[in-house]
Amino acid sequence: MAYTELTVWTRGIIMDKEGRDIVNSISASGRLEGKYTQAMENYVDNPDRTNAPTRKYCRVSDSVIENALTYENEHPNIVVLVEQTMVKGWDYMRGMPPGGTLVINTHYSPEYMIRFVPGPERLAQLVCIDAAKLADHKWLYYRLGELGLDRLSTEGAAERSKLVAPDIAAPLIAAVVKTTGVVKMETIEPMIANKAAFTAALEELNILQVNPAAA
Amino acid sequence: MGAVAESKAKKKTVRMNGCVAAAQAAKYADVDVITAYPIRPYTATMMALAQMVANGELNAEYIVADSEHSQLSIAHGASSSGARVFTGSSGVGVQFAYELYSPIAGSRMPVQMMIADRTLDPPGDFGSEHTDALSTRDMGWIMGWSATAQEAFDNHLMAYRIGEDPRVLLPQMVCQDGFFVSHIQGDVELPDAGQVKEFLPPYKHPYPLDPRHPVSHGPQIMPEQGPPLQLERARAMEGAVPVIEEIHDQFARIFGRRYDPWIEEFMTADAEVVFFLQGAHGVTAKYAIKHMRDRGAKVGLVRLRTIRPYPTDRVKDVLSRFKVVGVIETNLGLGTVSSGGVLYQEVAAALYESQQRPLVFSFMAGLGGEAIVLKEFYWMTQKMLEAQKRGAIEKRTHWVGFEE
Amino acid sequence: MSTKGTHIPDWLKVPFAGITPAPTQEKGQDLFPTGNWRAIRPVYHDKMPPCNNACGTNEKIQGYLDLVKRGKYLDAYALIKEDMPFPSVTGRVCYHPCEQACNRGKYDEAISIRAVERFLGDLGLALAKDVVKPGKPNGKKVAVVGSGPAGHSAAYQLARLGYKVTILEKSSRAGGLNRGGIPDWVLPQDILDKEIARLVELGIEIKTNTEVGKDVSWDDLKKNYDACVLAVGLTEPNSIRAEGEDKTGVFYGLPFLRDIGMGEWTGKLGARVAVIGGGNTAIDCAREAFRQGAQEVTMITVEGNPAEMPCVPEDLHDMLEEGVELIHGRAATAVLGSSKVEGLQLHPARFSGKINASPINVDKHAAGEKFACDSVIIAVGQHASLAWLPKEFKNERGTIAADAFGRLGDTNFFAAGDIVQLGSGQPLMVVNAVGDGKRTAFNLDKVLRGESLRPRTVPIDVITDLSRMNMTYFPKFERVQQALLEPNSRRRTQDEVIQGYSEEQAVEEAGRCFSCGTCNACDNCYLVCPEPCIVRSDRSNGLYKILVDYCKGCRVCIEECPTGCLEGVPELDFDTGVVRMDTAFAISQGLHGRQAEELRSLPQRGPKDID
Amino acid sequence: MATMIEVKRQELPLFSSPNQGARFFNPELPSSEPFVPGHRTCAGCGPSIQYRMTSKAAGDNTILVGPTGCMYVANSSYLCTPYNVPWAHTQIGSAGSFTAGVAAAYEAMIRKGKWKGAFPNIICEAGDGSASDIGLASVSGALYRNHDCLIICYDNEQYANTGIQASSRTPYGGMTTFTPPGSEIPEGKKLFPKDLARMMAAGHPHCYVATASVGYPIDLMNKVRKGLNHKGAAFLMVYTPCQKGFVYETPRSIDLGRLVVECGLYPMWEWNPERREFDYSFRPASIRPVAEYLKLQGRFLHLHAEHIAKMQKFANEQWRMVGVALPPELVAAENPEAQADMASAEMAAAIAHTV
Repeated sequence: MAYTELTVWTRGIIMDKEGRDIVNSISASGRLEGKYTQAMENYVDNPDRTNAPTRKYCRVSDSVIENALTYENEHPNIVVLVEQTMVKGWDYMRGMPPGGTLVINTHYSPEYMIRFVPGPERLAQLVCIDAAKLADHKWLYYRLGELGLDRLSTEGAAERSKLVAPDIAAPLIAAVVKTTGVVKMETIEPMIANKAAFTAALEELNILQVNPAAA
Repeated sequence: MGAVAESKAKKKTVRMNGCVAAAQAAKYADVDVITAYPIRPYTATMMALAQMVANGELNAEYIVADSEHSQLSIAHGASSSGARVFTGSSGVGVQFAYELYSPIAGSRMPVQMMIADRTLDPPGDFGSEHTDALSTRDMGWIMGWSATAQEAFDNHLMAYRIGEDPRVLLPQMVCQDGFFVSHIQGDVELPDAGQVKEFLPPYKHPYPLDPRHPVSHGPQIMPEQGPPLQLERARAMEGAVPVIEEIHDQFARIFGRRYDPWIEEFMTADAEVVFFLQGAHGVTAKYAIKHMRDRGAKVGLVRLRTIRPYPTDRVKDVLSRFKVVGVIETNLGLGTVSSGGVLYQEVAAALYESQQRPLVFSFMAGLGGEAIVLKEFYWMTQKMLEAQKRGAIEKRTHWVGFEE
Repeated sequence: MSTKGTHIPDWLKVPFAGITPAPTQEKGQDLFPTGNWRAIRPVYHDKMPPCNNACGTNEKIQGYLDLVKRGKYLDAYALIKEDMPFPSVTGRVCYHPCEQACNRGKYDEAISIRAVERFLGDLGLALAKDVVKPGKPNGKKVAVVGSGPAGHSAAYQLARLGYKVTILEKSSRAGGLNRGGIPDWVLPQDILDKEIARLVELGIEIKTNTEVGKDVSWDDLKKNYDACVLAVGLTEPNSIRAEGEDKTGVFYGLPFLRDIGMGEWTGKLGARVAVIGGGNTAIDCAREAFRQGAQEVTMITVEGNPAEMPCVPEDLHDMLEEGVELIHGRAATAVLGSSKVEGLQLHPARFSGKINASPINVDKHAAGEKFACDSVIIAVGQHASLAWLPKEFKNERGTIAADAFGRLGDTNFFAAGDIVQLGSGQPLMVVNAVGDGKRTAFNLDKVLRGESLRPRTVPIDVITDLSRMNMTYFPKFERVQQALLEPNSRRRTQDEVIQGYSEEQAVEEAGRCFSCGTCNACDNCYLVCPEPCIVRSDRSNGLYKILVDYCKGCRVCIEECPTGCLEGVPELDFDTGVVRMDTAFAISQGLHGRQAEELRSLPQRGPKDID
Repeated sequence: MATMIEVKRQELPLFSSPNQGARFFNPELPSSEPFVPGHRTCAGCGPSIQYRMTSKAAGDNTILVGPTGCMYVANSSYLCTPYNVPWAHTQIGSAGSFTAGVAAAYEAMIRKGKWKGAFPNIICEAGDGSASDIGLASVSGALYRNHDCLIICYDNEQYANTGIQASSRTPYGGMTTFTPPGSEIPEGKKLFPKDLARMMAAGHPHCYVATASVGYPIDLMNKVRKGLNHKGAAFLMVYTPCQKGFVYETPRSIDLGRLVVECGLYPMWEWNPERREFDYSFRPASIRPVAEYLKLQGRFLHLHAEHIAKMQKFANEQWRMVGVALPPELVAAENPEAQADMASAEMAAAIAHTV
């Protein structure tokens, strides 16, 4: 892929770090592979609000990224929903070119989830992964103390928690990398804190081939 | 009907200084809310108004604010609620309220502010320098200088009429030099209430804070909604131009005093070199010009009455008729185009598209409120004539009194 | 004129100076629906309160307590009358399993539900005309045999369903156990008379002195009625099978009470009375004995201690207050005396099984003790007399063999009350008989209308866990006590011992109800919602609505619901209910341009009424 | 001399308590809803709960002023607002002054017959940053000049809108992005909060001043109405938990509003301008150690035993101030030995019991 846009939809405050971890780690490993990459938060989504949608963007390219200053990913090839209910709420498929990939953190099957996806024909594959279970994640308020630290890290301030993907981000990253190959498994794996959840996820992917021809 | 108004007008001429003239204008405008904070020299205006309210001559809320910032916020709130508001300040006071100039103009509230110029600190100096008001010139306020108490009175009335016009709805800064206008008495013809009633209808904002017609003032926007709103503000400023001209005609019809809304010319018919300035020094300039005319110098005066909105084409057409333009700054613009003041840029820019551009340079005179005396005008005239002879300027800015 | 020729594209239209028109209170700010922020949706779901569940006839107790709180006494009375024909009676005699189940019991003290029921019952009796009306006549005739609790209840419900009901009562006055089994000082006769009068008001015909098998035959019933409910109860006292049980001075509990109740009591008690048995009837007999002139009354029970006695604790307490002595773990093996009773032969004994109905093991080898007394009242339960019943409908328990619906085979004969419940594990209590009568009546109606019968469904979610409610809203508060007559004065009279609630007392006591798991319209969810996206159409149970277009799923309402009737359901379990937005901020880009138009038209719109 | 029309003022009746004997049942609330749904505040937002209750208590003849802060930015996202009554944004430092302007305008306009009707409720909803820091002078000015308005400080104890920075109302030990805990400064915020409400009461004794909490809705709504009925300026400081800043489970917004009072960290009182005295009669249902309040919030979970003890001491002083006899447990809790680090598990047990 010459140029790939990855958009992560997550929920403000409660799952913000998860979103950041995904784009930051993929962007970082892209660099290691000598690609041009960019990771950023959606500017107007901040300051984020509890439960509000916040978007994180990642751009991976073989050549210089010339649209570095545009606010949003206008044509995301890969979309990740960190919280399953978001599948109902927004047109996260907006601008997706045919052959895209949608990754959802959910215990529901892709067959059930597809009903909520707007314009699914643009999807090559719908990937569902029960990241919460794999990462043994107590949904929402699992770690108030760390959540407090996460909050100090928004607006691009330095990450207070040095761990990358200690939580549900790990399985989601695994899902993205394995199903899209946007970066190499071997470059990203060393960064991930929650190795167990990461490797477990590789076996637990629940993939529905929607319209592979479009790819 | 203007004539009719004239006939039954009970006018009277009174001697008063610029501060009191401004206060009188506010009284005739029957303002609803006045908000004051002390700082020389504009203070006298608020003193006068305080007495009028105390005497029951004026039915208004008189609020002694806790700062200029609060003064302007109070004015903003009152105007947003549909009240006619009068406030003012001087020098650093003007700057303490800086945050509010854009919000007031942006929410299109026709707040009126009287400014008696005062040099900015440091150090403390009561003298007049236009830098205080000019520093806010691009915030979307209608702005201009009066040269006499009478003109100040008239400008205040006209400013309300212009700013509150539904086609305009913009705040106004009616400026006068500290001391030169604010503290020197002149004859002021106070009109008959009926004339004012005919000229100035009650203030009516289309969407005030009224529980019967709820609206929200100033919600957040997204980046993409910025440009259209800014464009609207630019249109409002431009749209004010014809209204300003119309109102000046109306004023002349009803009150019998006619002003060119943009520019006052003096002895320019055959002039080759002219002074370009704002405010009170225009008075002294006229005497100086008379004297130098006696000595054969073809010198004239162009006084800018309204700087915002800026009459670019008028300035271009007028000044293109001359050979040399000497801009008297009476303001400080450190590190500007002419490394002098800010007026030079306005003049130079306006003339850029002219087919026959005059020579333009500026004089730093009257800084710190120093009076510009006749011999300084002679000296400046000499500089202009030399430049005309030379066909080139010596330099962009001369510091008057510090050069041979 | 630098702005000359500029134009603003429609999707970027903005109102004058960014001044926006106010949203409406009806629609909310529909430009910014926030329902899609929600992962969990709050849903109102009333649970089954433990009291309603425990009640023998499933009275809507939480419901009428709530109505009493609000002073809506008539509505409360009407609600109770749906399941209970004579609240004034059960309000006095019920063993109130509801109060044992009451969640408030775990917190401070159970609600005195029976006292409130009695308040409502008496209020109902005081009405010139009952709020209950007979149903639209359906032309069908039903006979109800027996006017005890079960019969009364069945007849009442059938009349409400539009049946022409005839009650056949063998004794001279209607009431059955209510009259014959309960002393006046618990349930004054006139109360019962009024309740029976209410039955007549419903168009029910009561034929007294009409005994089935004697005055009416099985075939008459079959021939003259479309259906029949047999609620003949247990009329024959059990014997203790002791020698000399036939001596004069030996009485049997139920007949003893019944004869007094009917005013036909001719016997005479001696100074020292022994009562054999540990149940409610035994207690009533013991207390009645005092009122019949006894000096000393002793109760002899097989149960080893008071706690094991199958009776209402309050009644036991009141009995002891009146001075009855207790002898536990003994069985009378012989009645001593030449011709009349002089004493009892007692032996240690205990029940062979768990329940008090199980056979008794008497230790004959242990030395017997003599207990001197002048009269003996035996109150150890009773059995049925069913000589008139076709034998195919008799069962080994000596009761009527009815199916789960109270129906006899595929006939139109039904049976209800003790006559079917004896030995079935069901407690033989008034309220259970009433419930059985009610259910039987409904089943009968179904059968006659040719509908299929469905077995009773057990409520799945009975709320018994206090942590499911928000107890911060319920300060500890002790129950309102009912006044009692002084033991010494009351034990010689037929005056009612327990006094009823005043209106204030009833309201205060009802106010203690948690309304467990059931919305009682306290408005708390409505008040604490941050959006606010909870609307109430009317302030009563079940009339709150969550605006799913806006609810962000913060769950404050769930946390703060005092009664725990709100619960969270995963949003994805719903197919619909969320506005999908094009972007994180807009339903569709440019929709905000609409504000410009609205603002322009604002001056034309009429003013909002603010006064 | 000009004609003076007399200004008619509103008189709003007070609500009865929801606790009637054993029964909990809210009084009949007005059906009017000046604050409507459809805004970008956090799920479970405390200030928004307060905003809604306040506006409901005030009714339709009301004008709201919103200085910059969460209740401006979050509530008016993307060129639309949730206010069915007139609302105006003003600068964060202009809370008191803009409000004064609105009040003055209505005084004059009604007096001069330019607006007809009863004097509107004029309410300013200022955050603690606006009221306690940058806008302090303007609020004081408005109170001092006694304009007929109600200035509410919705106190979420920080600048939340900008992403959680410390304000002068941020409690000791509160973690914010400007007061993060670190090896050198383990407690995060070293300073105890400014007692804004008492400052306002002491400095403007002619005003109605009170503290309130979203944990006690009817009390809050009544204080709002008292403030509005008061002929002149009134100031209300309302505890409004911030889910984002405090880091707690959203359903707990009201719960925290009760706990902060029960733990003595937010004394509830009223200043009576007629009698010129404080009314300390408010008593919570129970009194608890501060740790019970702290343990529910991520912003405190870095605290060590000595910090908690220090806060207990602070709370105890507040209890004494309002004249509560302190249970010995609370006095003992001033000793660090009696406390456990927030992070440690056993602390839950240590503070589990309610005093």
